[in-house]
Amino acid sequence: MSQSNRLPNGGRIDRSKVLNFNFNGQTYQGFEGDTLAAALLANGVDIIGRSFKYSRPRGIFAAGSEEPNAVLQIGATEATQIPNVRATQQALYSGLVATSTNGWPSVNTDMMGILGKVGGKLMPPGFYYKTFMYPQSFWMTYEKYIRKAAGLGRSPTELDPDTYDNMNQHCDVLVVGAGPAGLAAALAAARSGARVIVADEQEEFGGSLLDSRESLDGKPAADWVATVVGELKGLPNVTLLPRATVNGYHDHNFLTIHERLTDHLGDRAPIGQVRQRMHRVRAKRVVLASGTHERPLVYGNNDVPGNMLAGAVSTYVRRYGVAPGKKLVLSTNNDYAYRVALDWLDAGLHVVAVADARHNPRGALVEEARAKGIRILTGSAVVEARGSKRVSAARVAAIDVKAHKVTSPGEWLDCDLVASSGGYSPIVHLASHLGGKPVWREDILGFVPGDAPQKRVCVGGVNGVYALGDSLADGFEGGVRAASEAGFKPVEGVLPKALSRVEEPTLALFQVPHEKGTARAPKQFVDLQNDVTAAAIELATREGFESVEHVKRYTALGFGTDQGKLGNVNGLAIAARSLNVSIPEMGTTMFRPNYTPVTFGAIAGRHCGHIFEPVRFTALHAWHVKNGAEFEDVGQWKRPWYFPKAGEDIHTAVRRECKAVRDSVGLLDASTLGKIDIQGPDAREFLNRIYTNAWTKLDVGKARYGLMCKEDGMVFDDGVTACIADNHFIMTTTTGGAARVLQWLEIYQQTEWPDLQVYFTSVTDHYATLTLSGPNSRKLLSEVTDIDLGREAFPFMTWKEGLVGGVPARVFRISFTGELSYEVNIQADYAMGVLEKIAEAGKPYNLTPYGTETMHVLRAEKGFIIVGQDTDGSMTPDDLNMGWCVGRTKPFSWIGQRGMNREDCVREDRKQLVGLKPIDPNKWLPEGAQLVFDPKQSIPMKMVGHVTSSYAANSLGYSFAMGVVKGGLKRMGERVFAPLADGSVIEAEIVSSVFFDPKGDQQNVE
Amino acid sequence: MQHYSGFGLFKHSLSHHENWQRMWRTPTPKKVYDVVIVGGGGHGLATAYYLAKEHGITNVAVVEKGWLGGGNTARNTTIVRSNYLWDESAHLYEHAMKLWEGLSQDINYNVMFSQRGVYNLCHTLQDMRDSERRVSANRLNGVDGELLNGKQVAEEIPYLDCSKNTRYPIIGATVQRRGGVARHDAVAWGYARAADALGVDLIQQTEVTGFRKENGVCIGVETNKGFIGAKRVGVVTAGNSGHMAKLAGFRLPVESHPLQALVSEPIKPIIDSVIMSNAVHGYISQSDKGDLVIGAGIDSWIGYGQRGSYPVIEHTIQAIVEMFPVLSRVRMNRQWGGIVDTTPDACPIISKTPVPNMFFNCGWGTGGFKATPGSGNVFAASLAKGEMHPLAKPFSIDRFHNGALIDEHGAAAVAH
Amino acid sequence: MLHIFCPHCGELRSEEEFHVSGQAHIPRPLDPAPCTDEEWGDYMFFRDNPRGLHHELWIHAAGCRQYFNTTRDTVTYEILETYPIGTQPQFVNPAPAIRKGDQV
Amino acid sequence: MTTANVYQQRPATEAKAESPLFHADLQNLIGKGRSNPGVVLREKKLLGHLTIRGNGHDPAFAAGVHKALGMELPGALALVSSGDSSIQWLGPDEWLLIVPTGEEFAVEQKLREALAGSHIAIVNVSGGQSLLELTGPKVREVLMKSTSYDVHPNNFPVGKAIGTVFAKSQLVIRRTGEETWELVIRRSFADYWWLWLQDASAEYGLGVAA
Repeated sequence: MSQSNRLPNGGRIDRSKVLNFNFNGQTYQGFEGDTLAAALLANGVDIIGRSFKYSRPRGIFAAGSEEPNAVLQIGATEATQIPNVRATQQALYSGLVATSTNGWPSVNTDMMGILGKVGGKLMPPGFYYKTFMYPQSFWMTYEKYIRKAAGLGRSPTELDPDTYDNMNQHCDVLVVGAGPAGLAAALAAARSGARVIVADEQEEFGGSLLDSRESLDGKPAADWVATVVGELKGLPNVTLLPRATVNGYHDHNFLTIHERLTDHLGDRAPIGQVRQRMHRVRAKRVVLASGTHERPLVYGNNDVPGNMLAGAVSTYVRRYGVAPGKKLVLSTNNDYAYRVALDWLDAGLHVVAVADARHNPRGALVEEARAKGIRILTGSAVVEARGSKRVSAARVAAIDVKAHKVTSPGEWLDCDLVASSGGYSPIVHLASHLGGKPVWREDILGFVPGDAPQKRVCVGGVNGVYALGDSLADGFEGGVRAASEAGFKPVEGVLPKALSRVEEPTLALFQVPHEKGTARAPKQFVDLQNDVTAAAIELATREGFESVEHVKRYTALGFGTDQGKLGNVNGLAIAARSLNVSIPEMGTTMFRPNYTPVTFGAIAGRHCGHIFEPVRFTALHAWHVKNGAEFEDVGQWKRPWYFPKAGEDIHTAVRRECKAVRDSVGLLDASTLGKIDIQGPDAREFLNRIYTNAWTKLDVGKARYGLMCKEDGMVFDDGVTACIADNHFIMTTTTGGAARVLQWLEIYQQTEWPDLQVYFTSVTDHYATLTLSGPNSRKLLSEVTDIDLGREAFPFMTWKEGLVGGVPARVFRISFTGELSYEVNIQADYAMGVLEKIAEAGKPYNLTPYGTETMHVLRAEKGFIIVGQDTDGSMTPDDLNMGWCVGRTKPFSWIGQRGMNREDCVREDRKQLVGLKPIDPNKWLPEGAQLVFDPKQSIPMKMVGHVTSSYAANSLGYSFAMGVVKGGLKRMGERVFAPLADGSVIEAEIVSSVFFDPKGDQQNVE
Repeated sequence: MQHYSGFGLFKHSLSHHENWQRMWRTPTPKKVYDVVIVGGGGHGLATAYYLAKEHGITNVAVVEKGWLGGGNTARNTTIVRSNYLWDESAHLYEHAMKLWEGLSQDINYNVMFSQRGVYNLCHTLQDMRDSERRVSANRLNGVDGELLNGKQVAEEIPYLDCSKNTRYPIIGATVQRRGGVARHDAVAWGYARAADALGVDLIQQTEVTGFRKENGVCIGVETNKGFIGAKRVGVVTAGNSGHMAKLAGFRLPVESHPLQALVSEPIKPIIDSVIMSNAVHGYISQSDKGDLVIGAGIDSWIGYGQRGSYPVIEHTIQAIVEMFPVLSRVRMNRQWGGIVDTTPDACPIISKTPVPNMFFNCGWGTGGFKATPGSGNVFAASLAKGEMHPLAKPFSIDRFHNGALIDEHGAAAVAH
Repeated sequence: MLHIFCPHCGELRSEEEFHVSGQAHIPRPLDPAPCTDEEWGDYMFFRDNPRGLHHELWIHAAGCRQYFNTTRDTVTYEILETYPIGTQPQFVNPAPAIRKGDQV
Repeated sequence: MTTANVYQQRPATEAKAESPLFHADLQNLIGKGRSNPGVVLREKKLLGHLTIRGNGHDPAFAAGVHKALGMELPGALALVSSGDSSIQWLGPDEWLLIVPTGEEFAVEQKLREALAGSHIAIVNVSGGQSLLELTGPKVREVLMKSTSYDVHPNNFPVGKAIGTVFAKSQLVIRRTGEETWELVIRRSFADYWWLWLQDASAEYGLGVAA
């Protein structure tokens, strides 16, 4: 059976291009220009899936983004699976593979459906809140089964082969929607010379005009679309984005557009092409021409396949040449829906009847239908449909809308298609993303956008302007207004003439009454995707859920992937009636992005994989790689962690590196340390205020260690700062703190002390820093430098300028290892050459490159802290036993001084940094292990501190650690215990944190 | 109170569910209450419930400007855990955890507390140190916790990219297996129903516009619907606490920021637990309905608009795709924002205030939902006795003056 | 995403280029030493946190690296003005943050 | 009293020099890849980069700079060139001067002499920065993928220079010709930019020039 529902002619499809596709394992054919939904309907596929809660069979219900049922799994391979694709928005391509997301063993004979029939009664809204509670321990078991029913489609389990990106756009006018109003607006704005972007979610521009019976200037409406698109395409200031949904309207006129570049070509993008793109748009003005969504009527069994939204029927007939049935019953409360009956008739199909809830409709379209002999049952509506897998009949009965009663038994009409129209809802989503509350308009029975701070104009359907001629005019005027508000001269334009006709008002009917009352009537679905019925909404209100948000949350109304496009207003109306309040009193729920779902990949753009975030390298990175370094992530930097030789693990490598430094000389790349150039007459005063210690007396040529605190007195960075000239200093910071410290200096200079004359400039990247450390460092360095390295000529904590390896350098004699050390700073461009020369000269000295791990061990042996490892934002300098670094008598109250003198910060039993020496020298205290005084106490234990740094037995011959202990500085020699996860306890002695060379003799080596 | 059970459900199905009782009344406010609680979110409702249940104080009103559970209770990502670092926090959150574990039965409302396990990923050596420190502290405080290595993480969390070629390779994780998620709305509704059954008046759509004081002592609340007297007032208004404090005439060390979250479309189960990463900045779980529930970051500026900036969403999605590359083709359905009240030390304020008889419970930052039962429980005890519950004492406002902060994020703020 | 006018660059720029540093116009006490713990705590931690107009300190971090102030509505997020450090805002909340009589 | 320490930082001899993109081996990529690439990249390497700080509102400062450089001190977001040198506004008290390789030491001395007595700072940042020149019909698209700044010619004429966010870091964008743009990048981020630009240009084709 091939395309049994395809009409012999008509539609915007290319019948010469036949496309094969596969649905639920069966191959079908469609044409280029079809959506997947159109092609399925053409092939007479009724059941597209099973419903979420009750497993009822469902068919295609709509033709656009409001589709609740036809949510399919797409993808021919595992890696290209796409869950939850609306068949109504998916262009057909050759080889498309689609499957239903629920239903076992198949959607046609579904076992869960039986359960749904029986169990459905036991699943009112909130049933899970009321049960599965006993016994307490069973919830996880119940939940296992509940989760099995979760979800619609599935995620791929293999890596995505496609790429996505982001594009930043700026425009004067963004037009959202390329229907009649949007195109007219675009034309007006574009002709004024403004930069214009037009975006529309559909495959082609035109919106409702693509399936309209209307003519413009006597020609088919689609001709006008082609003319306008042609003109817009020719303008350099216009960007046209079809297949692009404006999904979010964010603050300050920032909007996101999700463009699907290749989804119409296949389930993966052609090689070299981007699958989807997010446009991040900043628009001076936005014209919202998002149109309307038709509302269905709510009646019994309105979910059985063969029930459709009225307008969708016209779309399938006129745009795709597909008849989704043979015998149509139309149920309506408005004039416009009559076009559906006329389209159906034009296609040579049978209109069984039109049920119009109004008593005496006399609008132009109604009269046209009447004139063509269509049977019109007034004051009536479809009360219920019949059929299990496809509609077989519909009962039309007279109703009293006000009393919400059925007033006649009605008549069962044989049909296979029930189309319903309950009026039109302006698509206010985008207009409401920033919290603007939609306003109810009784004259059109719909919410229109309310006031909002964003700079936008609403035109056409979303503005409550429905007639084609009015909509074009409204659009054009909106376009003119937007452009002129954006600073462009307004233009005049001649719009095509549309036929104007008498149209009568829509009747306020949402839920069709049923004799049995809502609770007992056949299920009347409001939200098809979430199986929310009118009865469920009434029950929610009965149980006390009176706010619209409560009703939504309790029933799951509007929680689906369609976010209630179809059902929300009906749901509101039902809740309002049930609570005896008006629809505006009930109000709407919050509208939030996205308008339609957006692929994660498209949001992430190119910021994934190897360019997820920047990786920073030093100028010497290639050398480290060549020398076999393993790297550690420190902030964004890759730093050499250790340099294993063949067969070495981290422990043996680090032991070797440590020994080399202590015995001879090692080499460390210290380029990642933050370096800030400070110049100005008040530089010294500034340092006095920002550091805890005093800087007034630091002579040119000397360097000093300093601690920085926040106003609360807690240490947040440290480093050495050198006096380069009287008004000139070079500050070093921790690697991770570089940017933070520079901003810290700037904020105080710019906002607190603008009178201090001082400038800060980062030179972190400018200088590469090579550290030579070890007793032989002087000997080695002297072979490659002209600087006098003699003990007197170049003492500890000073710096010199000279050539190193033939390159001008500043050499600082400072030490983080306790050994004689030199830090050589060179313009980074020349660092590699210098390194190679040093490495060559270092061979006789067994010059050993070392990484952060060895650096950590060596500094810990000396008791030097690492901010961020041995501190945590709650440690004062005194807590660190670094009171020596606090200038308590400095005249200016430097940052941190007042904070560290608060009541709680001067307690004697604060946690203080001490050395820890395990009693068993071979035991290693895990870094982070908590410490107690009494290991035998019961849980919860009284913890007194924790281990911050810990190293296995090394050059010291025993393992050792640093840690914080309550009142630790007065507990030297006492014991602490670390109870570990495996039940063992490590006992340690509290000792000084300086384990190696406490007198600093190593600085005095020859 | 009508008892909920599977059998009850069946019975009601026979009458087409036409006879379910209201979950709570819509009472007219009395002139004066023993306790007025301002704020009908999870914490306020829990406070009311425990006041009535554990302290016999039933002459209680909860005054809510909107709808019950409509603030952060309705907007959070529902994660429950108690593995906090510092003793004070751990004890408070563990108190909450124990209450979570029997909550559905206690209030006869299934809050769907699902102990699926909460993982915190480690990407750097410092992450590992911090995790060891926290897990070790948890263990000695009686809170469950394990530290896993990279290999164990890869085995326990399918589809997580544990390879070495990610930007920040995963080298370990902590897991609290008793942690998990709960159904956020149900928590508010369950507490509301249970409190109402004990006589508490839940007064919705009523906005507090001021506090009436006599000789400097709080004697009730002014509302847009009139004055309601109170012997004690407990303010539990999360993001709006700063505003309430202003009405009461003092300031708080609190700032209110947008905190965003998002969900994917519902998909078949693929994420079985809660996975969080501070380094790549994202966290994810999957609801029973199939939505991936993803927490995004806090905007750094103050905002009461219940929405934040788009780049926060982008960074979060990037992090999720970095962690779980297979999710790249899954689609984001909806995003939203709440207002989180943050304090300088990332710990709550449960405290007396400069106004006698007025108590504040706020500043929960991102920790509010998980603390709901514990917060309500200790706040109820404090309101009942007029003295702070021992677990609440360390969370006094005074700490911002004397310096005794409990620095939960200080502990994680790493220089290096 | 906010769009912020940098008074130094003279242009509107995307929020991504900026960092915010909280409430503006909180001068560091000129003489911290005699401050009580309470006064020092107030300076460090206690903020207006208003619903409505808020003066806040921003830096154009990716641009000119200059700090400046904004007046922004914390409910609508509308920015009413940006102005250099050391100058006063044109737009202020109609009522003072704390009425004197209410001070406790 | 010396206010600042200034020294010749470049070696006099032919020492080995590696620019920030040295590791990318651009030399070997010249002329490879797609013909007629949409984007052509060139590293203008090892130039002298000086940051100049001073009071832009002080006429003496502007005059001093002009005297030393022969270029007007540019105002906000402007870039001024003269021969192979250029000076660009970075902030109200900060400018970036780029001079041919090796001239930075002499220029700094000249500037200091001309500005003696003013509160200024001049910092040699040559080793920490590089210039990437992008030319071609698709450069604008690549920039649009990378920055939220509006690079449309209406907003970004030739001679404009701005600091902004680019991908996930920051840099300076300068427009020096109709289809020619320059990025001022930091050394440690050079590899990230290189990877980013290759990726962003992939669909248009990326060429490398000497």
